[in-house]
Order: sequence, then structure tokens, then C-alpha cells
Amino acid sequence: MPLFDRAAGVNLPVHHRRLGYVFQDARLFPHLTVRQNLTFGRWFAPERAPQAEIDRVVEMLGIGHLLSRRPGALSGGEKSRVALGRALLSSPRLILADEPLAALDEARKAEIIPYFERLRDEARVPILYVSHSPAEVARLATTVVALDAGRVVAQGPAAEVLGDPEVMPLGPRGAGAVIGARVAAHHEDGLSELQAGGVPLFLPRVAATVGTTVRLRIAAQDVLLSRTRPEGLSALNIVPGRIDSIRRGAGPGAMVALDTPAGRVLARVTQRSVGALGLSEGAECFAIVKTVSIAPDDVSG
Amino acid sequence: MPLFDRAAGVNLPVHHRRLGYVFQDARLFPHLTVRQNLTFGRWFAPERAPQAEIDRVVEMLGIGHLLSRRPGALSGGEKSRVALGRALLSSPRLILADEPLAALDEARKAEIIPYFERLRDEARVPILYVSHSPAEVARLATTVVALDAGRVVAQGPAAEVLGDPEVMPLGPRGAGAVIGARVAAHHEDGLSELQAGGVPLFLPRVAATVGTTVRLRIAAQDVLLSRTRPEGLSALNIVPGRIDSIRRGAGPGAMVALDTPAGRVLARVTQRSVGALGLSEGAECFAIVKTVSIAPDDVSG
Amino acid sequence: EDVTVFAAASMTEALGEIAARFTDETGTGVVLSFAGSSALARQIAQGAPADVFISANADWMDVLQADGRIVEGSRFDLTLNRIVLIAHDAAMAEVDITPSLDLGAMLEGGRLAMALTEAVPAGIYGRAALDHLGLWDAVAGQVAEADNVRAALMLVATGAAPLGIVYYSDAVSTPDVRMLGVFPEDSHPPITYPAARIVGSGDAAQSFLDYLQRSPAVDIIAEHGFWAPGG
Amino acid sequence: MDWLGPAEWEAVRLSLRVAAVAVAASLPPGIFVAYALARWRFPGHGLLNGLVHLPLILPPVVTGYLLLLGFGPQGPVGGVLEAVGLPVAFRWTGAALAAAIMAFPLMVRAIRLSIEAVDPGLERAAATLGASRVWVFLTVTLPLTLPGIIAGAILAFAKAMGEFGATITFVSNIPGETRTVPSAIYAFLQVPGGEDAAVRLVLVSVGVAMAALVLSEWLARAVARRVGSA
Amino acid sequence: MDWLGPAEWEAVRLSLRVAAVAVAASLPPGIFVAYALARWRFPGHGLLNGLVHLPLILPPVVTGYLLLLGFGPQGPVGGVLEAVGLPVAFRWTGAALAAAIMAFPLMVRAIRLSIEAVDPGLERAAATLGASRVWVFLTVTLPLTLPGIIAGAILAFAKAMGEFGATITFVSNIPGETRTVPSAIYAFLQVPGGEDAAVRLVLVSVGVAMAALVLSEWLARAVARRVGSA
Ligand SMILES: Nc1ncnc2c1ncn2[C@@H]1O[C@H](COP(=O)(O)OP(=O)(O)OP(=O)(O)O)[C@@H](O)[C@H]1O
Ligand SMILES: Nc1ncnc2c1ncn2[C@@H]1O[C@H](COP(=O)(O)OP(=O)(O)OP(=O)(O)O)[C@@H](O)[C@H]1O
Ligand code: MOO
Ligand SMILES: [Mg+2]
Ligand SMILES: [Mg+2]
Repeated sequence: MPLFDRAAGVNLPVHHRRLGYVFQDARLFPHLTVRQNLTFGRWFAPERAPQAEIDRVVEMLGIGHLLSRRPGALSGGEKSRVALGRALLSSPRLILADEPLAALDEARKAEIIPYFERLRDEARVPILYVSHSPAEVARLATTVVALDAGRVVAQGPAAEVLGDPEVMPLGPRGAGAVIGARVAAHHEDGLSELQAGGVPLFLPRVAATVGTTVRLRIAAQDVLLSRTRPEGLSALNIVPGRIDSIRRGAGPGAMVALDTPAGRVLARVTQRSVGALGLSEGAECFAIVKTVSIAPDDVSG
Repeated sequence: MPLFDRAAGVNLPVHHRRLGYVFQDARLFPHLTVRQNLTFGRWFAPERAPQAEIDRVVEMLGIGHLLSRRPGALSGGEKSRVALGRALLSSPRLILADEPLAALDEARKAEIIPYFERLRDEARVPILYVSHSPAEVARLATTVVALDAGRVVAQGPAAEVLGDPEVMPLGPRGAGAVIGARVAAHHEDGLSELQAGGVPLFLPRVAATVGTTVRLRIAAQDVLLSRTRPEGLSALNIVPGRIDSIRRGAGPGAMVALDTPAGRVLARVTQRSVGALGLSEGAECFAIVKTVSIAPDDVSG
Repeated sequence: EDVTVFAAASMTEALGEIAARFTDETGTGVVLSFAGSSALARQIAQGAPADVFISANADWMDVLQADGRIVEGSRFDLTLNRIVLIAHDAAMAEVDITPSLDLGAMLEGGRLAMALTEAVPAGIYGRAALDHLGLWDAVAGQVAEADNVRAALMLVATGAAPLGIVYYSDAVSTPDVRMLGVFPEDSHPPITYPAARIVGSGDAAQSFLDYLQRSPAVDIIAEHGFWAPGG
Repeated sequence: MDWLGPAEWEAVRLSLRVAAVAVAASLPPGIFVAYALARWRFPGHGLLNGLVHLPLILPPVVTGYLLLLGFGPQGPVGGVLEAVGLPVAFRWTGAALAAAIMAFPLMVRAIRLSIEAVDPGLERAAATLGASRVWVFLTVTLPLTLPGIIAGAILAFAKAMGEFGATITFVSNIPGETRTVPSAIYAFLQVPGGEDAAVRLVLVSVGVAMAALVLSEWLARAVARRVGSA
Repeated sequence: MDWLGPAEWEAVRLSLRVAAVAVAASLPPGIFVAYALARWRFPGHGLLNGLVHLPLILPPVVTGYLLLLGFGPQGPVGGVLEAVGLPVAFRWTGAALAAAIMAFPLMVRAIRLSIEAVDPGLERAAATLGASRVWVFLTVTLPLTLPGIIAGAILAFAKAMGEFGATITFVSNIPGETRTVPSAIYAFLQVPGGEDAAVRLVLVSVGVAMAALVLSEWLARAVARRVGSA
């Protein structure tokens, strides 16, 4: 069903489009309680969401204790969650989230992202999520469309687009690959062990049960390269691979794309190091990633 | 001169306090041009700032081309600069900046910080700068007072407070030491070479002339440790030192404080690595810092 | 200097003509201020700069006189008026206003327009006449009281009310109403328009008062539907 | 309050009824016009705004005269109203009509300002949740403008209580039907010595008006608190 | 415009002067009272608000009568004014006073609302730059409320042009001195055949009022655009 088509003279009124919109500012109705905000869209939906659905969303977003409050008494993060629930409960065919976290500080963002993850995994609604944040995109996206100056510069599965050294709409400091890994064990010293294509990775405790698969974003600038397997380093994660491409930027840096058993890994190094280490396409080398560099933000459950 | 003293019954009216306040939202007067905003405080100052002073501030903040515009037509970063200039030109005895950059996005923040640096170095007004951002504090502060839950947890010169592993009001991910270094050379491959206590450091081009001293913040989580001098790594900066203290946190991490010829360096590693490498107080080891990890944001000119 | 005359609004047109003549003949200017008699009387009581007051009823002049506001001996009755029954319907037949008049039937459910029967002189006189003729009780529930006699006239002129009671001078002022009959002179107290000089006024005021009682002025007043004293 | 005679009491009761009906009846069109002026751009916007304000500016007697021409027994609208069993000429309903028209600009201004203060973003958000224009208005705009509507209604009520010129010109002064407090005050001021009775009624009007104004401020603040800032 | 006779022109000119002086003289106190109502909390806040609104609510004749008692030659204030060479009784200055008082509530309401819309944060910022309360008001609050002040002033002007009841009761209906357009309309309605002249003057009033309203909307929008959003 087309929403807008000037040629065909179609312009479906907004309230018939069934697009759940999550705004940057939460736009909760200040005169309604959280419960009334959540069920607002329900009155207009073609088939009204059953109470069980409401309970499920409330539970999923962890807002059960807020239901009788008014928006004025919520924190920024709580507002965002309610806004998300409100959009969900209007039975949309698609959710549009336009930089929904941009107005929140880091702590608040970290609080919300897991809810978007659950939404992605549990709800049966596709989400179009617009963001400038590489961490958000890496954690949430299954398919990425990268725009630069209004043009599509790449699109495809998240791992491919984010692992492509040619595509850096967020600049080299925002670049980073996404790899999938299975949780192998949680160790007593607070580390989780993951398996990515046979390569063991150690991370601060991951909030996922053993056996499940998570996605990790490894920022290119957190990766060191070495021609030989390094010994006696504090970094626990050493991934062997083969250099697929080296892209020299305008400045002193270079983006090295490495094919590893764990998947594509990007490393941002200086051109001087490229020369000093004799890195070239096809060469074997090791990517070194500090355990603590992979922030909880960068792991998607 | 006391501003407020309940016991003595003193409560100087705000307009007599001569405290230049830089608000989080710029609070420019929308009905006045940038020039009129800048000279607003001048009318009330005891000795009116001369035109040359205005020209100097305008030049320092790079807002000469905005003078005849109204605030509505300025970007967020431009507004911040004008607000700063306005406070400066009211001849304050002290400038209070309460999270002046919190409302700006990263690009905007990076645009403003250099102006605060110039202000710190060139203006003869002390600045009390409140911030949650370790990068901002490291770049700008000469003296730091760390507050946690409303209590002073540390105070002293920036390098000391920020290099103290016991003081982490911003959490371990915000920890990092500050060291001073002299610019030794700018190389053709886009790197600058600095000397810190005899240790050479390579960084992406630093905006300071050869011979001047800059301050670098090295985030604890960007530092790797090695018991032996590592070879064949892409990281160009290797600093030898002796472990001063190891502080184990509640999680899997540990904060290692290293005394080096360049000064105090903090490294955040896993407790597992501490065990594996046999790190202990008094042990010699090497800190490895990626060249590209030191962002332009973390270098203060 | 000019003579300032405060006069009842119903005298607007007649006094306008007289004042113009007076100025032509004597060279003395006349400033005319028209409003309801009660408003003017209150203003004079509060020290308004009036030289001459012409009231539409005797009560307010009595109040000023008791107050010492008017020059002793200057008061006289300028003219008289009568109240009449008027209709909107130009085809309606004239009637004799007697106790046997069936006003209720003539109204056909419509309203009888009058000025306020407790406050405005025209209404007070009308009520007195209806009482005297024994007609009041029959129509009391159908009276629409307007804030002044001109407003009552307008109600009939526009047809909002089929019948009304106004001054004779009002009835002749517009072709939009038909005069059905004049109330008997003895059915209500005499309707006098007293005029007087206000304390502090000069000789010009006296000569204007004198002028009002002479030939052209008297005729002009009569032309506008007022009745000469004793006529 | 036995210092008010029965006729005076009757006038007070009637004025209260007239003002209440005037406000109740003019509230829906008032809200509609305020909404149109605040949110729509259309040809004749300025004209509509001017028309709404006219009663504030015209001498009330002129307004009353125009009402008489239009709504009187012979008037085009008056005839229709009479036919449908809602006569206004010389009825308290007519007094309410006159009061409503005189108070309309005050009501519309207050409501318009509070509609303009509602964030259109909230209305757009409601639309994305499936609410049609009418529902958006009823569920979002209307509740959020409640403080302004209450303030406007109470101000209009006070004005309606005090309306005199248009009322007496349009529906005259019929005891028990159209003789409101201001008509009674006027009548008392016309007779020598009537000041005392007039003063008593003025005090009643002032008391009612003051109470209405204080109540309006208080209610508006209370509602604003309840609605809160999002 | 030779369809207006000399007497009518005189009334129009006088009304324009009376309304202009009324607005100009009441603007400073209007701004002050609006500021006090918008920004200060003090005992008697509700009372002041009620007092300001009184002329909107009292029958104009009552207001005029009270003015006559207070400002007439025998009144307590009137005597003082007379002594200092500013007599108002039965002068055009008195007509301006009556018009100003009747228009005051409209002006204050408009200005108060626009003051309430100014971000107090801007005023605090001005204070940190060394501006005292008065300077903050003059350099920040006042310019930012300009749209509301203009709208309020023009609305008050229109109302002042149309004021009748209080004016004729207070200063009578003296040609060239206090015979404003509404008084002239009243006088014309008293004479047979005067309706035409009355209608002409009503048209002039309506025209002036409409122009004022449209101008006020336009100016307020223009100023709001100029002041912009910070
Ligand atoms: N289809 C369009 N036609 C004309 N102008 C457009 C169109 N789309 C966007 N613009 C203009 O481009 C500008 C930027 O648009 P918009 O704010 O939607 O960009 P954005 O990519 O969402 O930016 P941001 O990342 O800051 O949110 C706006 O000024 C808008 O008016
Ligand atoms: N001296 C004080 N007395 C009483 N309450 C205070 C005092 N100082 C602050 N508060 C209260 O503590 C709360 C937090 O204060 P404030 O916003 O100044 O903290 P902050 O440290 O600046 O926080 P942020 O980093 O978010 O800006 C506020 O609710 C404030 O009312
Ligand atoms: O002329 Mo009057 O004073 O309206 O009866
Ligand atoms: Mg956008
Ligand atoms: Mg703070």
C-alpha cells in the first residue's frame, strides 16, 4: 500500500499510515499517565492490542513500576522507553526511530539500547533506525544503509557494511567491524569467553547465557597489528588473519582490513607502521584487541 | 569580598558579583546581534572594556564574521563561542562555566575546546569549569577538584588528580593520566614527534609549533602492558616504567599505575592479565600506546 | 464667551436649531451637551461646567435646586410634552385612549415598548397613565422596558414590538411609527421640561434662557412636537 | 443577605443564569474559532479575527441594535429561531445571546493563546499513533488547553455578568426575564436617591467577578501543575 | 472622504487623539502592572488582578459614575489634578482617562501573557553580566515582549476608540472636547433621520478597529520573526 505517490495522487493521512514513530524528544502526552500514554494508540488501531500484549511490552521495557506516573516525573531514559512502548502498542507495520537516543547522555543511552535489542529480537515489527552513532548501529542493525551527504554510499548486512574500509560515513574514528561470537563460558574472574570461528575472545562479563550468539563491535582504532604472535602482553585477544586491503587516508593513518576466522576485522594504524611492519595485501598478521576495549555498549545480546 | 555569608547577612546582588557565567544553553539575547550580545556586559562593567579588548576577544574566538548576525542564525558551536565572549567582556573576576559543552554534539565540542584553551592561556581570568567529561577536564584543567556524590574526593594539580588510580569519579572507563611533552618535530608522514622525559612519542599531527610544550591525556583503557619490550607491533609508542600500584576493582579489571620517565601513566587491564604477566608493585614493565589512540581531543596546545 | 448647555437628549434637534439662530443673532457661541437627564444632573451636581440645564423631568431639577446648584428665580418650564400610543403597523386604526381600551388584544401577544417604568421619565409617566386608566395590570407582563425613550421608539420602529408608549415629540420624529392616540392630559402628572441657570454662569446664560422664551425659539420647539406651556 | 430585596435577588439569579448559559453555549464555537485562528492559515483569517473582536470595539448599543435587526421578531435569524421554538426576542435566552456575543472576544483570545502554546509536535505524535484530526484535538489539544479554556470561560462569565448596553438594547428590561443586575443598576442610577440600591448591586457584581477571576487564576495554575511539563 | 460632515470629522479626530493619548499614557503603568502580575508573588496579587479587570466587568455607566465621583471637580483626585494644572473633568483629557481605564484590562492581559513567555533564564544571564533589575527589564524583558506590547496597545487603542458608556457618564458629550465618535453616534441616534450619519460613523469605527487589529497581528508576527528563537 503506497503512503505517498505524487504521480498517482496518493497521500495517505498520517493517522492511517500505521508507522510507529519514535521521536528524538519523547513527546509523551504530559496530561496522561504512563499507562494512558501506552494505550493511546490502541484506541485507533484496527485490531486492538490485547491486554496480554500490553503486559508483554511493559515487561519487556521494564516500565511496570511507572504505569501510574505522569511523564513529568520520569527521567529521560524512562521517557524514551515509554515512547518506544507507546509506538509499539499502536500496532504499527514499521517503526521509525529517528535518532531516538541523541538527546540522552551516555549513561541514559546505555540504559535504553538493550530495550531496542529486545525489541529487534522479540517484536515482529521491522525497525528503521536512524543514527550517527557507530556503537548504536553496530549493536542494533541487521541491515545497514549508509548515507553520506544525502546519498546512499553502501547498503547490506551490518557486518559487511561496517566491515568495509571504503565506507566510513562516520569518519575513521567511527569505523569498526562487527563480528558474531558464541558465548562459551563465564569465568570466575569476571570474564566471559567467546568463540568466534574457533578463535577464543575474552571480554568483561557479557549479559548472555552460555551457548547464545552475540555480536561484537571492534572499533578499528582499538586494534593493534603484529607480524608475529605477540607474547607477554596484557591483551588477551589475539586474532590471526590475512590482510585483505590497506586503505591510506589523507592524514597519517591507514585502515587495514583483515580476514580472520572470526570474520572481518578493521584496524586503524599509522602509515609509518604499515611501512615499518611491511604490511601488504595478502600478508599474514595478528590483530591484538584489549579485553577491556570492548565496552559493554559494543556487545549486543 | 564575600558574595554570600548568611551569618554576616551578606548577599551581594547577582549583578554586583562580577562572575561571568557560561550556561549550558548559550542564553544569547535573541533580539540583539552578536556584537550587541558581546558588548552587553560592557555597559555595566566598572571599567569599560576598550575596543581593542573586544577586538582581541572576537579574534580569539574566531567570531568576527558573525558580528552582525542574530543568535537565531548561529550554529550551536557558534552560539557557545559568543556566550563565552560575552561573559569574558563583562570584565568578570572569575568565569563560571557549568558544563558549557554538555548540550553540543562531539563535532561541536571539538570545535569549542580550543577556544577554552586559548582563554585559559591568554586571558587573565580564572575559570571554574564543571564537567563530566574526562577529555575536557584533562585538556583544560590546571587544578582539578573531583566531586563524588556531592563530596570532594580529591583536589590538586590536574596531572596528580587524574593520574591517581584511587580517584575515578567518572568510573574506570573515564580514567586516564595526563603527561606533559615537548614537540620535537613534525614529520612528513603526518606524525608529530614529542619528547616526554626523554621518551619519544608519535602522534597524528599536533597543532603546536616545535619546541612548545603540550599536555596529552592517555586513557587508561588504551594502554597495554608488556613485561618485555615488544617488537614488531603497529603501536609506535612504548614507554618503560615501574609499577607503582595495582588497584583491583569489583569487576574483572584492575588499574595499574606506572611511574615512567614521561610521568605517571595509568593502564586498565584484566586481573587475569595481572596474574598471567606476574605484575606486582615495583615490577618493571612497558606501556604500549597506539599512536592513533591519542585523539586530537586529548592533546592540549 | 460661550454658553454651555446641558440638555436632555430628546431636545437634541430643536436645541441645535435654536442655538444656531442664537449665535447668528448675538455672536455668542453655544456648546450643547446632550445625554440622559439623570447623567447630566449628576454631572452638574459634581461640578460640571454647565451654564444652563434643560431637564426632561422636574425631579432632577428639584434635586439640583435643593442642592443650591441653580440660580434662584431662573427656573421656568420651557415646554410640555405628552405621551402617546404608537404602533409599528402603519395600517392600524386610531384609538381613543380610555379605560375601556383593550391593549392586551391589540398587542396580539407582542410586547408594549416603554422606557424603564421605574426610572426613566417617559416610562414613569406612561406607567402612571396606564395605572390611572386601570390598564396597567392587563399589560404589565407584556411590557418591554428600554433604557431610554428613544430605545423604546426604536423597538417599535424596527417592529420588534408592535406597540409602544413614547413622547409625542418622539412619535412625530419618524415616519416608521404610526401614532394611534394621545393619552389624556389628566391621566399623568404634567410632563414639563424645566430650564434653569447654573450657579456661576454669566450674563450670556441668562440671555440664552431669555432667547428660549421668545419667538423663533418657541416656534422651533413646537415644530419638533413639543407643546407650548399652557398651550 | 437580607439587604437585597426580592427584586434584586431575582436580578442576581437571572444574571447568574444568563451568564452561565452564555458561556456554556459560546464555549464550543469559541474553542473552534480560537483553534482556527491559532492553527489554520486561510483567506479571511484577518477578517475573522476582526469580526470576533468587533463586539469589544463597537459601542455596545450598536451591537445591541444590530442584534435586534438580525435576531428580533422581524429579523431574518430571529424568525427562524422563533419557528424552531427557540425565541430569543425579549427572552432571557436573548440576554444570554447578547452576553455571549459581548464576551466572545475575551474568551477566544484566552483560548487562542493557550492553543498556540501547545507543542504541535505532540499533535503530530498523536497522529502517528493513529488519531485522526478530530481525535488529536479531543485527546491532546483540548486537555492541554484546559487552563486557558477555564480562564477564558471564567473571564467571559464575569463579562457576561456585567453586560448592559447590548442586552438592554436587544431584549429590553423585563423583570424576571431580561432584567439582569446591570439593568437594575442602571435603573437605580436614573432616579434621584437610587445610589444606595445601585451600590448594593455593584458590590454583588464586583464580588462575583472578583471571585470568578481569582478562581480562574487558581484553576488555571492548578490545571497547569497537573498537566505539568513533559 | 467628503461623506463625513465637519462635526463628524471633528468627532473622528477627537476620538483618534483621545485613544492615542489614552494608550500612550496607560502603556507604562500597563507594562508595570503586567510585569508585577506575571513575575512577582505578593499579598494582594489576586486583588490587583481583580481590580485591573474590574472595568471589563462593571457596567460602563458605573465605571463612569465612579470616575465622576473620584476625578470630578469635587472629587478627591480631581481637585488635585486641577490644582497641578491637569484638569480632567469634562475635558478631552478626561475622555482619555475613561478610555484608558476601560481599555486597561485588555492591554495588561496581552502584555502579561507575553512577559510570561519570556525565558527567565535570559534575565538571569543578563544579571550575571552586571545588569541591575531595572536594566535587565529595559534591555531584555522589554524588547522581547515587544510583540505582546504592540498587540496589547493596538487592542487597547481600538477599545478606546469605541468607549462610550463610561465616557459620556464621566465627561459628558461636549462637541470638540469630549464628543467622541461613540458619543456622536449616540447623539445621531437621538435625532430623527440621524441614522445615516450614525451608520457612517459606525463604519469609520469598524474600519479603524479592523485596521488596528490586522496591523496588530501583522506587527506582532513581524516582531516575533525579528526577535526570532534563540
Ligand atoms: N525531500 C526534501 N526536499 C527538500 N528539502 C529537504 C528534503 N529532505 C530534507 N530536506 C532539507 O534538508 C535539511 C536537512 O534535512 P533533515 O533534518 O531531515 O536531515 P537529516 O539527515 O535528518 O539530518 P540530521 O542527521 O541532523 O537529523 C532540512 O533543512 C530539510 O528542509
Ligand atoms: N546547597 C544546596 N542545598 C540544598 N539543595 C541543593 C544544594 N545544592 C544542590 N541542591 C540540590 O541537589 C540537586 C542537584 O543539584 P545540581 O543540579 O546543582 O547538581 P549538579 O552537581 O550540578 O548536577 P549535574 O552534574 O547534573 O549538573 C538539585 O535538586 C538541587 O536542588
Ligand atoms: O430625554 Mo430623556 O432624559 O432620555 O427622557
Ligand atoms: Mg534527522
Ligand atoms: Mg549542574
